[in-house]
Amino acid sequence: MTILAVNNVAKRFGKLAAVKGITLEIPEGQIRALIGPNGSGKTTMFHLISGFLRPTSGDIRFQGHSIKGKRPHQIAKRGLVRTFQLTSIYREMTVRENVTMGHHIHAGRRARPRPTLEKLPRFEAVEESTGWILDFMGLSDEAETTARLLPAGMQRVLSIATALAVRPTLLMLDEPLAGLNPTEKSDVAQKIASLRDHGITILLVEHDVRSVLSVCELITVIDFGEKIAEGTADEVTSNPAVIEAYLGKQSRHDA
Amino acid sequence: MQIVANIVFLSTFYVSFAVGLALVFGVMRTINFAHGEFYMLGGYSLWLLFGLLSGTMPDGATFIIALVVAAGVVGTLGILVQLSIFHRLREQPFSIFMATLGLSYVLQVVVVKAIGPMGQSVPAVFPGFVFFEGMILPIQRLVVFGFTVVMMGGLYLFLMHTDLGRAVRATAQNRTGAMLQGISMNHIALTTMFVGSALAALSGVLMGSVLIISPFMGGEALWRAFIIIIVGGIGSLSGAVVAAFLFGIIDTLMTTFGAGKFAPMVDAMIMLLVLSFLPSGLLGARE
Amino acid sequence: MISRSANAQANRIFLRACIGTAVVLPLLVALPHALTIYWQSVLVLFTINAVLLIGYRLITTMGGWSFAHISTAGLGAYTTAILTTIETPWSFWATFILGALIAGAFALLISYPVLRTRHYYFFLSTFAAGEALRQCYVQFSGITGGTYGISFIPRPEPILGLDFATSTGFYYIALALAVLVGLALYRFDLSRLGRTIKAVAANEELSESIGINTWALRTLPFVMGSVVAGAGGVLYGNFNGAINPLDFGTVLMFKLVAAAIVGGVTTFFGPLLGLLYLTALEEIFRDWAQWVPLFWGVSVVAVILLSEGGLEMVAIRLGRRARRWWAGRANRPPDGERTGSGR
Amino acid sequence: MRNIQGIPRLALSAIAGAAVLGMAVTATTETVSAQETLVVGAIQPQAGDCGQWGIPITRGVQIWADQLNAEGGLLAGDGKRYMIELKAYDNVCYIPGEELKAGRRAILDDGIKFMLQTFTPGSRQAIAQMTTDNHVLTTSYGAGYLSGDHPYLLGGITGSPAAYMLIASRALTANPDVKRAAIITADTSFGLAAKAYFEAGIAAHPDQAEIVYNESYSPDATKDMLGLLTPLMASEPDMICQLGFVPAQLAIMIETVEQLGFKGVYCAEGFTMPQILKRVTAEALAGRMYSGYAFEASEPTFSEKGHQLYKTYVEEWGADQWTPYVPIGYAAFGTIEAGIRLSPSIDSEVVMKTLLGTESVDHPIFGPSKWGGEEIYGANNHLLTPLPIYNLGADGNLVLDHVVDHAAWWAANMDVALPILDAGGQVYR
Repeated sequence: MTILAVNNVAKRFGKLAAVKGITLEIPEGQIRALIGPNGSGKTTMFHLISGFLRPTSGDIRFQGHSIKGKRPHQIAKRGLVRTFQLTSIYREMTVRENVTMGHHIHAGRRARPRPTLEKLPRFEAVEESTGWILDFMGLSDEAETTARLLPAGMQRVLSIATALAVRPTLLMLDEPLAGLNPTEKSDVAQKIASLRDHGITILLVEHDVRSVLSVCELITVIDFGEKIAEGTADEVTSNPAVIEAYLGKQSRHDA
Repeated sequence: MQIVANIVFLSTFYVSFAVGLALVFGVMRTINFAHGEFYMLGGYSLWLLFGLLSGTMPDGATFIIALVVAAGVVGTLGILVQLSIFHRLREQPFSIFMATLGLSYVLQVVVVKAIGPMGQSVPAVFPGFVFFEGMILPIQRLVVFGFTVVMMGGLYLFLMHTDLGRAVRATAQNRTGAMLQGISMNHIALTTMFVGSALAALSGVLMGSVLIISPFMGGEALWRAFIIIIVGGIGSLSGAVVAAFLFGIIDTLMTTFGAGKFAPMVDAMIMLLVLSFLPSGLLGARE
Repeated sequence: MISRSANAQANRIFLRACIGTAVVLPLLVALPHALTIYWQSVLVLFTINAVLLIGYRLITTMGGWSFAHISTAGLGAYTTAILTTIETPWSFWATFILGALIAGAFALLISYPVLRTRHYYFFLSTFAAGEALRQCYVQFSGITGGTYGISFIPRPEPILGLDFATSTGFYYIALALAVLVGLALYRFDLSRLGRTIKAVAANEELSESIGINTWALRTLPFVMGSVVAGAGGVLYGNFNGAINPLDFGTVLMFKLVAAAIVGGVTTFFGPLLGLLYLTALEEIFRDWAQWVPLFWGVSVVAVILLSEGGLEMVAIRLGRRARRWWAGRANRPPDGERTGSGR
Repeated sequence: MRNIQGIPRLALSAIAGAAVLGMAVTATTETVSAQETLVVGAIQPQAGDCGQWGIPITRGVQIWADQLNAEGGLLAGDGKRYMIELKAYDNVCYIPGEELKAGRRAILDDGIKFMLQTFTPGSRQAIAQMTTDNHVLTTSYGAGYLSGDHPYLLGGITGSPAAYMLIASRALTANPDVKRAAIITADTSFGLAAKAYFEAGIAAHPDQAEIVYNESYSPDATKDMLGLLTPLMASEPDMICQLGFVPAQLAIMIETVEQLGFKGVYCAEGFTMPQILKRVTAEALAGRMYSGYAFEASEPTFSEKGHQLYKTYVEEWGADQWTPYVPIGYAAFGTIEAGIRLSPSIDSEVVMKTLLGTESVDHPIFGPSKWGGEEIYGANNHLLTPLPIYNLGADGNLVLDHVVDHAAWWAANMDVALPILDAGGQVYR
């Protein structure tokens, strides 16, 4: 079943067309990558899907319902959660408190239980869920440290953990591997894969192609606000248009 | 036609006063609540110098000296405020606002105690007036208009064509960007405060020759200046000038057609609407 | 999902606060009888200002310094003044509730334009909204008495046999309001919702992305704070017995903000410390009337520069030193500080 | 750097502690007033924008006390002499809430029994009940608000706003050729009161003059005189009645309208001549400036005792600090002085009854004056002292132009003036 359907979405800032009509479909349980050189419209697409920007035209349907024009918190309540390119965490709170805050829409006696994924363990109390997430993301021994004191890589992991606390069905990661050293990169990539095993669909945005290849099943490449290729890692890397987009940008203009 | 003259005179006052505040607020993102008192000190330096020198030299010369002395003295005071208050509290913008508010109360009482609560007025340095197409133009106001234009010209040249000026403008637009290029923030802050305070003092001298000089003249002018720099757009000096003329027109028309008492309410409404729906103001940099 | 330990901890702290209040309450109740009539009026005004400050601190938790607080309180004052001086006067208690609600409604009304702004622009836009409201008090003279204001507002009629005409009687209304609102907002501050509001203020973008309705959680404290301001305004208008647009101008707004800044707003008792400091200042330098602004200005600047974070930080540091001194003296090992950095 | 700061912070918390302690001590001890000293109070703005009115008025009252103390104290009706001590209280620019706070300090804490306050209705009503409950005889340089059930509020002298009516009427009587009157007042409570009284004064001369301009302005929008006065001059008035400009603004207003070609007469409560004559020559303005509040102390002929006030003030504060407002507090306290001299005891209730009981009070400055105000306030608590009206002499000094008998003028013109005052919201019956 298609969990997210983006059809012919465009976004114009005045005269500048950041996104010129992109169509994208993500089946449930897939790890999808959205790659493209800097300024290709990746982050704009991210903002459009998560509701931080309103599309100028086209529609976005999540789990069958249109979320065009919905506010980001309404979209998050339906189970579509995102992280940010610049790590966004509660700097003055401890790691545990960050993840606890992530449980906002589930906390409280009156919170109506949203249909979350069966594979994701269910808990009665926020404390238990937080504990599980901290163990799962490997943050337990830093649980009481104030977030701003964590190294950059670990802060990025914390931002993913906080998003996980919302128990999303579709998780959008904005360059999750940026700024990590090689060991951290492979560790986070492995965690992303295990998230998928817990039934969470992943859409991640990267401009560093190599780091994405090992994790993703399907890759969509966009450039200048248009989709130029879509396929498995091998198909995409051999596609001339993709190579040209990354390497030979100048040659395109001369042609 | 007289209305046109009135509009120009009122707008030049707003420009001279608001631009200094716009510079400080634009670059330092802090509200200097004592800006009104710097303006008042400018007025009093004109009044004091007139008292001392009026016999010994032509009034015109006294006026020029007053401009120079006021700019120097108040500019230095601006630097002192930067070093003592702004620098120490640079992470707490609202503490700076409250500290400068305290400072403005202190300055007012000092002047009341030193000179007296009564407002003073300086005799017209350039008496008489000129008839021009049915308009009565007091020469004194023309001089003030001239000096304001010169002042703005000087500021424009400073900002556009000197390294220091460009650095100040860069900081106004993007503080982190400026720091990355090795612009020392302290240096900029001191320059901005000096220039901003000097501008307030100059405006005080210019308007002191036309309006009243009293320990409390700063307070009223300040709120009007806030409205102008917001409507003009934060950090944009040209925006402040445009907004100054806009309000010059609005206020003059309102007082002319007898709606004088509604002026504060209209101003407050305009300020609220611009702040909420046009956050960058007319020409301000996108925040 | 329920949050067991967080609620438990909040309840524990709140219980300690209730016990503390219960201990202090008899002292506060007996206080007016030990004072001359004049100092009773100072006490009543202090308590009313404390109510206004408690509401004001709630607004600062959403990250904004509002400058419309005193004008909003004016709405409460004008409600009780107008409705108790018309031919068929309302009962004070009805105007008390209505005044607070009208103040809240005004806050809701201006929340749309005002909450679109942040930090400095929020401060300036609330100032503009407050000034516009104050001008309404002046211009709609038919209802509000314009620049003459409204005088001879009757004191609250007695209920349950309690007489509120005397300043001691009135003090008990103000004290009751201060204690009830204080404890309620203290509990709210500790609650999950209170913490979430502070989270939104800390990082609005992240909060929106994890499903928090940031607009609602910024409007809520703003409106609640204004309701408290309205209630305080009703008491202020009724105690003075006469109100005027000038009473709700910038002079009093600066005093309120100064108390919050001098005291510091991270803790609950911070602003009250600031208010105590400034009220003491005003009373002590009363005879040098012309110098009061100078002393006020110098002391505000001194506290801001020296105390780094307001009087509450001074109190916390003193408290910590006292605890360490007490622990040291009883040569018990000092109870372990939290590992890692303090909160 | 941190530990150096440690010390001041400790000192700071010590100051805070002392502050609270200090407050507690003054709270519980009642100030016992020595038998021979009479403590009087004056509630005026002592700082801030309105300090330029409040401070000179308070200085005037201080000189009134000094003059009496120089004579060995005020000889009361009970045969004893009392040294006068003046305590000043701040009402932060005539804010009624602060007037009440200052009143509580004076009445409840310092036990003041004789007091001066402003005449503005808002401020008088704010403390009316407190003065009645604590028997505090409160005078003011005008009536503003009086009432039967608040007998302790007195209108000490004709003062403001009543004087405006008399000045406007005098200017019209002295200048039969004046036909077109313009009124420009601030939109404050005292400004609106003045507007109504100017209108009443002009209405007493229906066949001679009509009102061609009658607008009010917001005090904090008076950045530019030119903008404000152009429409006024467009109505080609030959009389301008003004209230609300601070002395220096008034000087600029006169200079501006003279430049715009105004040749008529001016009416105002007072002109600060040192400021005005810096901008316009005395010859140009001679004989055209009608003013009168309490009395102009700088003019020697009206009252020798009053002129001494001017000399003392100028000697102590300097000529450029003189304003027409200095004598008004001085004169208002004169009424209480007359009461204390007449009254058999110093008790404020007896003094009040004695004062209101006498048919004609012999005021130390104005001489015998009758009580009035029944038609406007429902109580005869306003001492209708004769109003000296001054004009500008060619030599730049103020000359006594005419002394108006307020009671006689009111009796003659009441039926014309009262409805105008009522329409202007100035009648409190």
